[in-house]
Amino acid sequence: MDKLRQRAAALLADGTVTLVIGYEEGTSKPRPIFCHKAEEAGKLIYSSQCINNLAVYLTKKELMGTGKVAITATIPALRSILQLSVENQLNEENLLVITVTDKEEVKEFANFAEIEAYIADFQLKLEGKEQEIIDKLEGMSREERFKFWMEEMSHCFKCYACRAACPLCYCTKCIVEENRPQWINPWAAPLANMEWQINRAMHMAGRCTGCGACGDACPVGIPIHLLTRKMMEDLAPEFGFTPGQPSKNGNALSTWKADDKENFIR
Amino acid sequence: MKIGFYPGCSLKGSSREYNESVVAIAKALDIELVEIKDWNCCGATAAHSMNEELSLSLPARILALAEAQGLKEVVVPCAACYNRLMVTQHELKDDKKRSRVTDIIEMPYSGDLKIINVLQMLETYAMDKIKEKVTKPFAHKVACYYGCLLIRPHKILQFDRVEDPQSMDAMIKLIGGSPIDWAFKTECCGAGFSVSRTDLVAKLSGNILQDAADRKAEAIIVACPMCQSNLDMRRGAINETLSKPSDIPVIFITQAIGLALGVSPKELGLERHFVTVKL
Amino acid sequence: MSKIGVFICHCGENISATVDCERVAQEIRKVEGVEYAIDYKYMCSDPGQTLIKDAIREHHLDGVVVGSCSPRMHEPTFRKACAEAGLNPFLCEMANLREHCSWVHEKGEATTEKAFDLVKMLVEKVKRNKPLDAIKVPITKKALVIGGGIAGIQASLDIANAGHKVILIEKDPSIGGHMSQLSETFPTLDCSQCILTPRMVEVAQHPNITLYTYAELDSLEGFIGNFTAKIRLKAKSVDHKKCTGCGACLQKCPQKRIPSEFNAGLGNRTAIYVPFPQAVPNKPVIDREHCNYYKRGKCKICEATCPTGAIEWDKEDEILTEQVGAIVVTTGFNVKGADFFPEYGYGKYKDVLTGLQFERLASASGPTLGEIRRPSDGTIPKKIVFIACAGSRDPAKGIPYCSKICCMYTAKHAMLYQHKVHDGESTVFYMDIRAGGKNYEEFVRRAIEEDHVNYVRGRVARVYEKDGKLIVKGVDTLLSGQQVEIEADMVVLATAGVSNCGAEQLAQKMHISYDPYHFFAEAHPKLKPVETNTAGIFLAGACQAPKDIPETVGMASGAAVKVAGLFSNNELVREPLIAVVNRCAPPQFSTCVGCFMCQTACPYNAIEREEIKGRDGKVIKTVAKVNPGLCQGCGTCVAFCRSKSIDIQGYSNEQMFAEVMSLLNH
Amino acid sequence: MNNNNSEFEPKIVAFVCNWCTYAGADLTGTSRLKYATNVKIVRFPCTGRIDFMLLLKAFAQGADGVIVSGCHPNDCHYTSGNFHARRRWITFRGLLDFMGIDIRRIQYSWVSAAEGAKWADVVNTTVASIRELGPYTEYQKVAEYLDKEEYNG
Repeated sequence: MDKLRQRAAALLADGTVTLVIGYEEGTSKPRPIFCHKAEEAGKLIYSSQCINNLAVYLTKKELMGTGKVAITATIPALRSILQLSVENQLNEENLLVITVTDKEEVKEFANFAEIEAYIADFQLKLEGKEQEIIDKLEGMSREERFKFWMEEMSHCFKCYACRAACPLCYCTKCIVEENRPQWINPWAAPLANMEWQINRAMHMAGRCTGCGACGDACPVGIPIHLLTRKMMEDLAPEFGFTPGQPSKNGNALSTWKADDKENFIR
Repeated sequence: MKIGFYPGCSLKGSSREYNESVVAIAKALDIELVEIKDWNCCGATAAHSMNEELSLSLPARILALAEAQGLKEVVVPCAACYNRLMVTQHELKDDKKRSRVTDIIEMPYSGDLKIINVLQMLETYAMDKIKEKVTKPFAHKVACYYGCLLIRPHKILQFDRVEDPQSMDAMIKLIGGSPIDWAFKTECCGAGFSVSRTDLVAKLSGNILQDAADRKAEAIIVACPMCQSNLDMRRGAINETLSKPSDIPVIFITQAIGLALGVSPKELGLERHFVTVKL
Repeated sequence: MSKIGVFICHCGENISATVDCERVAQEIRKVEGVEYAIDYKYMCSDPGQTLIKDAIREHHLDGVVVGSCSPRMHEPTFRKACAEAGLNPFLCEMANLREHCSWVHEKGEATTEKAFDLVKMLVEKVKRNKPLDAIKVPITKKALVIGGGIAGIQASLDIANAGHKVILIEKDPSIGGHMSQLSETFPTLDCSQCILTPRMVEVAQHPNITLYTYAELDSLEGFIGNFTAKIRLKAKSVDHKKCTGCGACLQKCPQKRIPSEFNAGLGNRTAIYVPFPQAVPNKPVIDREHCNYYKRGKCKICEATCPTGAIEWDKEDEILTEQVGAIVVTTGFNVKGADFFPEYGYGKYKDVLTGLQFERLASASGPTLGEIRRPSDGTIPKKIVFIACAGSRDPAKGIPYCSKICCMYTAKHAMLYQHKVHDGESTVFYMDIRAGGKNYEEFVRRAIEEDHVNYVRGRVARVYEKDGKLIVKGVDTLLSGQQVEIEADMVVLATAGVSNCGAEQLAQKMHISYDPYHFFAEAHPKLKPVETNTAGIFLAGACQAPKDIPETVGMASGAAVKVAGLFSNNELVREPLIAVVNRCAPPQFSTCVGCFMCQTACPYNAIEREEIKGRDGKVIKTVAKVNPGLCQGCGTCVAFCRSKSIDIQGYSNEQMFAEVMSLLNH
Repeated sequence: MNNNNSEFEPKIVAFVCNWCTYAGADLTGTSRLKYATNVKIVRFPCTGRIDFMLLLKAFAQGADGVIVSGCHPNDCHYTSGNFHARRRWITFRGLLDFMGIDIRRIQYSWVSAAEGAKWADVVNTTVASIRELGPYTEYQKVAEYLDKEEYNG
């Protein structure tokens, strides 16, 4: 941890970067910190408790406008950074990506290709409790599944924390703000809530990197991250991509193969 | 490695030497053959021209048994059995036929089993090993005769080159032999009439034998019990159609490989042939 | 507040027999925004159209819905009528009351109700229609013709004679294509080169045609009227400006045994070579693959021989960039060759030939100077067998189609053989004789009746060599039903015509589609045979499917007319039903966030990057922009865009949303 | 469930492309083949244009079933719009099924401009199967939630 603090302080002190985005101690768990000065770097921490996906800040104009920014990225954040780079949202020159390895070494990435090589060793796996809910849902009848989700959706009050937490929800105008036509009604009702989540999941198809930030952010605990997570597991073998490994060749919905399955089409 | 094994009736009866040589070289090549338990007739006799349901149900039961025994792949040395099993698997891709047949055999059937013939088994799993273990090169000029059941219908069987198959020739070269270049690889031996019109069998098989003889082949190499028995067992009748009687032996590819690997002629059943094998 | 006019057509009784048209008109009047509604016997008739025009003027309509037949039938009619009355034509929509309603349902309440729903759906749509202006695109009046066979020659000459500039590129060292290899042509038996070579010379001398031989298309960008073609001029290693074509180098080249492509492998050529004596240009190139100098670094005999110092050893490929407005693709075909017919022994027996090889044997300029002689021993074959449909119409060979030219050229071959070898015996094995064409059937009859060619209906199972003879085993399915065995001296296979090598890659370079056999796909099998699905790219000749010379020439002239027609305008006018990326006030400029995932979704590469710059010239934002010349209006990007920043004119999000909502909203 | 399914007339919206299925449905008309009145056709330039949200909106508005149809693979007027659409459908179907939405109510098909008879058949069999499934009250209840106190499944 000292190595990280020293490195961050040095980067800020010599002006290599103007901002370091990282974690500091919070009340119950680590929280994001934005260090502009070298002396602030002493607060930086890095541990397995750091779960916020900091990549979400990399598309914020307010933060990214001024100079080079360093970010201490966890593995999920690294995946998000790669996907953002594929989607032309990051400027390689204005970004210094840092991670802390298992051996507590500070690792700086010279470019996105290095990140890609680094995360290739980390497989994205479904966690036990995620698998449990998916298994439970798959064991249900369709009607029960619908009831389950409607029950869950009825708790949603459209705070859009899921959208705010997701690094890949960076549109400046979201479809829910679109009113010509009003695709999704703005009030919090099961239909509108469900339509919003279906949209969110469809927009994430082939893009989601599986960090789970959306689910973690939900204040009423709807397991919405499973929508994209499950989709990813289902589509990966079908369309030939690896979950959590962004592809430069377009995503699931903007590409196709001549032999995509069509047994459901008459 | 382990692989499922369906011998069928020929290998247990008229072509025991095929069975013996398959088993012998499998052993020599470290392939363990797991015989399908309680197997039945493949229906190659008359079933497929008389009764479609029966012709699909008989092989389907064999395939279902293999699936139930947890086999993923099964080798079928007899070309007729191989043909029936492959055609059945193809036909049962049709949902209606499949549900009808599973009703009849009262067994689940997925159609996932991989069916291969002896040539494919050797080609896929044993080429390197054969090359390595050849102790007595099979230095003979031979005619590779494929017949029809391994090759046709091409749409289903997908054998290497439909009109000029090559895999057996490649194996002969591998064990030190020289296959002749001839045009009778897939000519009809008359097996369809092997009981009813033996005169035609003699004539058709005679054509094949004559060309092999003209091109100075020392033996005819086959991978089908029907081809073998017609060319071998009916040699007396065949010789009557030829200008000069022929004593070219007709041996199975497995026997040729066996010889090259140093397996004893007796173990390979070479003494069982009608035309004496002097190789 | 909209002022929509609704016009319900009875279509005689076609609609009114099952739909209560009067009631539909009455009911639709009650819908908000409908200013005027009426039903009439024939809306498309003159009085019907006048009714619409008058209503537009009288009621100041700002939208029109015509409930009648399919828009695929009369949309242009009614849009034109609206335009004549001063209403933007794209404010007119049609409800399909005939094909989608009255003709497919019985008379009854439900049918009338459905008709009303369909009309109402279009009313809701048209309320959200926007006036659109046709798109105008400038045109570069220069054509690129790819492939210098008879199709490319004809197309180039026709376009050039219409007064437009043409660039003709040919991958081989000479133009002429397959036609230059043919001996005589059916059904007249006139000499192929005699009719072709004057055209080749004309191409070379035409002031409007720029000819590049030994050249290939490297890449193509742009759209109709505005293509940018990069052409690779392969290194000829001979400076054609200096070379006089004296041919001294050809005599001295020590590499003399390279199979000649022109003679289909039956003759040899040198490493520095002119493909054939009448070649255009009649100047050599060096085949670097076989040249001693390029292979071993030694030789240079040609350089020593050349009186003008034209040899350029270090010449490299050049890339030429050309702006063109239209492209005619005339890359021709190929014939199936070795390894495809193991049962016929092709490639194994020297005397089993393809039809193209037989052409060379029969040609006066060929390796035997027109005498039919066996490649194996040079003797004259006394018995010859022709096998038609060698590969063609054979699904097991992967070629289910008919190659179309083989019946005729086989008859010609047999005829030429009988004319040259009087005591010879020729047999043709055939499946059917397809001799559709002017004087074609008569030609085949002549071969059978006057030249006594033995036609056997049946397939050949196998050809093999025995004692110096080719044993042809076939069956006569017509007369005897018996197996036939012929001891032949020569066998000629009428091999299937297949797409040219590299056709698939070329199609992908140009973004045109192709069929499973890699023949290029026409835009419509009947009504658009020379167009492709990419506007501005046309097809001619056997690159589209096997065809004979008259058909090829006809198609080439057809494609040339399409090009000349396009070039007769200074601007191209297109329907504005295309996608548009929204623009809005700063600081957003557009809701597009520039992820550019739409680029992979677009089948036409129509989505470009646009940098929005501030006053200081710094890039504020990079957003997507649709090139209106390339966009064809499929709308795939629209459904794909997450932030709904792309919309498509004529089928906009608002319009489609309103249609769906209206259908069920009651 | 509706006990009087024989009297239930399902509302079905068909989303079709202009070049194949719309023209195919035109051919059904010119051939005078009959089909049920329950289906209303919305014309799109291409299946690639069909936004999945429109399908959801159709159900929210009370549709009991939806047909989505376009050109056969390789026949797309725009070369690959239908291939993109097919991907979108695969993705969408999987997601809807996971959320418990009844994907049997969405019939996908390829109907070419020459398949007038197939269009009639697609419509008739879809109408029959939706009639069998009954009205999509489950979804409509959710859609009408605001009119009632709370959601009761």
